[in-house]
Amino acid sequence: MDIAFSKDVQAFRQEVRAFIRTHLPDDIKHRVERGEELDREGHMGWHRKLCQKGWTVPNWPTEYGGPGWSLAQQYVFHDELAFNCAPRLPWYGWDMIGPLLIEYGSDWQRQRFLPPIASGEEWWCQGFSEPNSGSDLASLQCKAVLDGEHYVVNGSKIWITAAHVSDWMFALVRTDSSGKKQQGITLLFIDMRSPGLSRRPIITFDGGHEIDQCYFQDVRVPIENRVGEEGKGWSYAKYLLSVERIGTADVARSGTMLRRLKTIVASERAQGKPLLEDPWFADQIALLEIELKALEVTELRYLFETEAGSDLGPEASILKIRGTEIQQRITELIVDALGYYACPDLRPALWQDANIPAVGPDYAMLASASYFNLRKLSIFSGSNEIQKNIVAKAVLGL
Amino acid sequence: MDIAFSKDVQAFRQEVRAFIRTHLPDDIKHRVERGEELDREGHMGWHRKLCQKGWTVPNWPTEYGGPGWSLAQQYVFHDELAFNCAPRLPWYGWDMIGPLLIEYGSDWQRQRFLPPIASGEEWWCQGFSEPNSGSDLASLQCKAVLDGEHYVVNGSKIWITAAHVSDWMFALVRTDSSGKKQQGITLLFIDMRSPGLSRRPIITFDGGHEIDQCYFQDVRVPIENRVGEEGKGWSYAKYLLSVERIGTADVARSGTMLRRLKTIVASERAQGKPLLEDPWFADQIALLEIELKALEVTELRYLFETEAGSDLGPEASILKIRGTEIQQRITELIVDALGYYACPDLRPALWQDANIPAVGPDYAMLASASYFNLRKLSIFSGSNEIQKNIVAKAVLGL
Amino acid sequence: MDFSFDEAQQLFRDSVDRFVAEHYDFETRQRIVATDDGYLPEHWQRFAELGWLALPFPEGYGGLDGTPVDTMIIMESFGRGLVASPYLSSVVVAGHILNRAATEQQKQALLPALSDGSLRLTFAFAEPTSRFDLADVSTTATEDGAGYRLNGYKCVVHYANTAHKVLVSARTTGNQRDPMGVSLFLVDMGASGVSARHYPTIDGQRAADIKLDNVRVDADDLIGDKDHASAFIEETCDHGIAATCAEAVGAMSVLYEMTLEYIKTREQFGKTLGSFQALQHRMVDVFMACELCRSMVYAATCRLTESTAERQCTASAAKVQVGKAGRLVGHEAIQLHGGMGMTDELPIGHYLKRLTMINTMFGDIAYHTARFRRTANYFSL
Amino acid sequence: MDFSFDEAQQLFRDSVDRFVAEHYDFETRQRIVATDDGYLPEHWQRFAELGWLALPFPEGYGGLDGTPVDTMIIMESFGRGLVASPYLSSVVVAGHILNRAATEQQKQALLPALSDGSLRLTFAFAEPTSRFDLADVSTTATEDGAGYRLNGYKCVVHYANTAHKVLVSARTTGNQRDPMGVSLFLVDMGASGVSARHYPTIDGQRAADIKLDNVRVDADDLIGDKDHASAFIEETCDHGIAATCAEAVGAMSVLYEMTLEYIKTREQFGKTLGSFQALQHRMVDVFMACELCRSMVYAATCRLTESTAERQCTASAAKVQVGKAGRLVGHEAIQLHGGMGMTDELPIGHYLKRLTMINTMFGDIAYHTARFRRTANYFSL
Repeated sequence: MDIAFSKDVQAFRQEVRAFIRTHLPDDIKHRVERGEELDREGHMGWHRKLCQKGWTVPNWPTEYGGPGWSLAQQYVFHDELAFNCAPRLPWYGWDMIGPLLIEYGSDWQRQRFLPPIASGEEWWCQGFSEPNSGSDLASLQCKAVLDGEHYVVNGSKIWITAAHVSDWMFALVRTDSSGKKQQGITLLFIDMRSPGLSRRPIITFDGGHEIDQCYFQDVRVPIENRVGEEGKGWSYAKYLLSVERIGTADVARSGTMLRRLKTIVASERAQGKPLLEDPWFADQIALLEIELKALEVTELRYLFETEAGSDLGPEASILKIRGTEIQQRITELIVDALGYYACPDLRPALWQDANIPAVGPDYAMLASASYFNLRKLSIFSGSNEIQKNIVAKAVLGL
Repeated sequence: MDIAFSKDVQAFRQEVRAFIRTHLPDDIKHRVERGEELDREGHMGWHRKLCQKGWTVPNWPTEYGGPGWSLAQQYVFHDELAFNCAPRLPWYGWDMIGPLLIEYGSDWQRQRFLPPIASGEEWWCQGFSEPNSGSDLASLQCKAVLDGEHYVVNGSKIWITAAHVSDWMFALVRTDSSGKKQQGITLLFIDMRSPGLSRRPIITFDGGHEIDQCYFQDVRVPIENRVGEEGKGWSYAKYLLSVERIGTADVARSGTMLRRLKTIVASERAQGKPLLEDPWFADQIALLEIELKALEVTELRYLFETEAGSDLGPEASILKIRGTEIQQRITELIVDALGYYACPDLRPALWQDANIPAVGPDYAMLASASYFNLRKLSIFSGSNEIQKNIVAKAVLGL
Repeated sequence: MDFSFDEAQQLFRDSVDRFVAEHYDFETRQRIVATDDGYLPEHWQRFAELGWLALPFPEGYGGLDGTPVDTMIIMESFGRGLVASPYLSSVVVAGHILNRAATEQQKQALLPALSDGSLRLTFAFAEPTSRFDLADVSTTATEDGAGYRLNGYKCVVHYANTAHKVLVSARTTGNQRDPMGVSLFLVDMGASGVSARHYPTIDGQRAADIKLDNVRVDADDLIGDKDHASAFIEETCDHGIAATCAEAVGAMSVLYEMTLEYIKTREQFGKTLGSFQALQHRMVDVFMACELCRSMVYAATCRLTESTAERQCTASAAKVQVGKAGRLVGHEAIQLHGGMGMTDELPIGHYLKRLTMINTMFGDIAYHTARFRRTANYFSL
Repeated sequence: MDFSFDEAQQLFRDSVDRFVAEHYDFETRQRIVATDDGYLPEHWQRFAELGWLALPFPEGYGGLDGTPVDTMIIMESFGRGLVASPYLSSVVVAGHILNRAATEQQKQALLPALSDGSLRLTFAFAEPTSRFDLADVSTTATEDGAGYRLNGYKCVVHYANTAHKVLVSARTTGNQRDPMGVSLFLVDMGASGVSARHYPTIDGQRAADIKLDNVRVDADDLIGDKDHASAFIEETCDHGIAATCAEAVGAMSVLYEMTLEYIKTREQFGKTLGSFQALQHRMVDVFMACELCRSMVYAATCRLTESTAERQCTASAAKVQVGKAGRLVGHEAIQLHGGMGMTDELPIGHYLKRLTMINTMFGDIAYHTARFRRTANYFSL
């Protein structure tokens, strides 16, 4: 037993850190740090640099353009992205579509879809949830009927993160309603520019636009965009959920948020002294940091317990539950630490062409908005209640 | 709206307080204060004084020997008993058997059973739970078959508080198994000295003996000891649970425990200063005290919201849940406050003929034992889970 | 011991509830907070007609001689409707200062105008480094002939955009955090040297940071005794606490009701959400939190007129209880609504926003836990 | 990054588990803790034969050169079996001091005897007014010729009843809470002036309060450098923390398993308890708490041999995590067992007792939260 990364991995960490610090633009770093959403173009400036280095698909084998990293290297890479306030890699492409196509895709699909993910030219979104299927994913109703060489899709998908900046959607659709609800589901890749596909932005109550609802009216999807077999979509979906996902617990991002919280309490004052000397805040932060440390070791334990790196099964649910609880709690404490300056709504001052001066410290700008926004964490990607059901069944046998 | 007791009630409070302070023996007060169990004789010395004053059955009408107090007077009376570390009135007699017989009893039963409750000559215990009926009370199996002028009882009752010091048990027994489980239940008064009734002490893990299991082997119960009609026992049980019970939340006893906690943290030292100056303890105590205050006002609100004093329905469940949570939390904080002196097990030093010197401060004597013992509060009298089910159904309509 | 409302109070509650039901549905509310002012001037006029603006003031000054219980009633209904208006800042807070501390002449000049709606005030007490300590005042007032010159910076002053005048706490003697040496001045928002940066707050209401650059006020603009304002300010903010806690109880009640309704009807896995026991128990926790808050708000309201220690201790206890419950109830309401709870179009998130704002106003959980500690022995019934 | 146990460690774990399974069922355990000694001398002899007593010591002194991971393994198994013995106080704690601080000569004299079971020690560090501050030492050692005279009072010294000698922290210079000026002395339990009041502890183990009344010790009985013992004491207690936290993980695992088994089989309302979703979710919380503690115990154990700050920060984090989880898991185990969980005849409550004791030992949640705070930046992987 040795709870430390090897010298090689630590050297690799330094290499990644040096690269990020040299190449990550200051304004991107600053915007990530304070929790601002990046637009796609802002994202791509940085992504192209990572891509030149060959680091945009850290988990892919070299034959598909990956860097061929060990699990430990992958872990450290994401850790350093978070630690240095670099943006996350674009959702769903590297982490889901890559492994999915490498496992189940056709040669044509791999050649067509993998390179633009690595280069960042094509972004992906996930079409799973529907207005009436919520936590009961398998009850989905969006229908696809085969018509010659195309599936014709009708229905709606909701809670789609980043649909408005995506090129492709991987969607679960119903091709057969006769059997059990888990049967008759098929996985399709849908071009977001398809005729008949329309979009409605969903504004969340923090004021942000991250998610959309999509409507499909006779949207034609070529049969070659079907992944694997018709009717087997549910098993591919389960595979996607089980793919070893480094960073489920989001420990490093939480660590960066916690560092920010500590900066804030060092700067804010109460009774003429820095707020960090207030025992209440000091204890709350320490207790939370301890929870975070315990989660960090637990994530590493689950990832590295067996030599080859074990697949995260239902353990991933534990990481998700505790990780999201911690992130939410950090945003609460940041709001608490700011006192009255958590109250101004300064989002208008962030608009690019706005010429409105901010009030209060810069770190207060989006604090309340982040607190509100991150309430989503315990709801999306399988609510924490669903995760507990999974653990109760799969681990506890209840 | 006026959240204060009237001048009359406040004067009454002073009268009660003066009486207790004059007549409550110091050793009884001390033993109650540190959470020691009193034996029946210890109890009776005080009870006889209360009885002379006519104060042992505060909720009974004058015609049955009660003092004819208003609800507010009753509340204040119990409040003062707790505040001054006087023992509770003996369980079940004044608060349950009295109201039950006054509502449903026969004249003979009232004459036979009420006076010895008031005088303290007869103590009562409750035979509801059974080994296999736990939270599902109505599934009880203890059987009574009518044989001439007697019911013949066979079966077992468990978790019976104070059976070993009681003269009578009021027991729910099954007289008919043919219908729904709530039907065919009958309420009997059983003489604890009946032939065929045997008892097994149940020692709780804190080392105390408060509860027993009783076994009935052809125990003969005269038919005149049946309350109300045969087969209607479930409705009498529900009546007993709904009887307006002042002090469900046990706010005053908690207040006394909290006062004790404050005394302890004023006396214990950390870093050379009184522990009460430690912000951690100070905050924990303050947060708990606020919870207690909120519960106190809530209990008063429920009791006095309507002019006549409303019956506590499912609201009693809320008082029970929060009240027990608070009591348990106080005992935890007392254990925490004591540091290493929470560790010695000093119960042997309490035995009457023991000549063992104690170690550590006197207030530490039973602190851990009380903490362990009071875990029962969230289990007995309807577990807090059952209480939440009741509220969910009766108040929330779920 | 009486927890009931008298007939006048019940009529009054009905009238506020009716206003909210008829004129303040959620969509209308969202349109109102998107206007420049962040409230609707015609509603203000309506409040005046209904007598709500005159409520806490003595009859002699055009008031209705209302009690804190009356204010509690209106604030709870406002909380249910998520009503955005300068009522709290102008009538409850600033109005209380004038009523308690102003001279006869000042009252005659100001209270009738407050009561008829022609005058709106606000109170600037917070500063960037003061956090919640009301005596931590860096803004200075130096004597200048018969008047004073004010210099300093006040932050997050509620509805300063609609206020004609602002009450400002300023230091006339002593050091930055001395309770002694704080005075109150009434400053015209249009006075030379007053500059305000107005902004919306996270709950859709309005506030401003106000810079005072050598602002001249007259001796007449001093409210209360020079150097001795701290006690009035503490008392005023306790009235603010009782009022905002009542508002929070209204808001939490609605969240509870909406969520209960949602889980009773929304189906998942072929059953209503409300049939899942884990969610049932959590809804019971939500209900209990609401109940305990309601009780504490009654207590805090009734204790406003008792001794300082009783008032402070009960107000702090209520503020802590409401702060904790507000988060619990708000979070659970969103969580149990699932994705829908996150949307801007449903009211759920907006109630959490208001509860978040209320948690901060007049001191947060940590601040009031500490204040409670210092006065806990004075809680009595 | 390696979370696995090597073959020797697995064999070792198997041997401890086997001992517990064969010789330490719950009824036997209850009989053992009811004996006068509070442990079984023949078990101690068996520990010696199995090499467990020699585990942490260097080969040169009859030891087995074990690592903290080995100690973790034995303590977790002991925790599962609720094993009562002086192992922690004598081998892990007192043994560590000797191993780190004693002279070559002292080690030669003491470690082989510790290893073969013929010598038992304990460490007296706590005092009635010290709470958890290890440098808060009022007991004095004053020079007396070539030796010292000890005066003072030590409380809750574990298994002093079975110890031949006791390590005592005493002040040789400085003021009551100065880290500098604390020294360690080895005192014979039978020495003149040593009086002990022995008692059982709440978990069925044994401890004593020890009064030192002008007790004479030789210069040879000084362990480590005079005045400089505080660092060793801190380090020693961190080893004690890692060991007790491992024990707690064992205890919590059993509570989790027993409770899970119980709710899978116990029926109420015609269904197993485990089919009630509210209870399922709470069992998941219990499971998560156990998992997080296990991780922290691994980390704390591996960090024992790193820098002081890393060691302290990780030990404190583990102690806090275990303290919180111990209560949660213990309370839930009792609650979900219902009335049965309250009985003395079931092991459930006895595990909570041990977890309660562990929470206090070497500093509680509040103490270690504060210590963590001072060193948090040194947590690294």
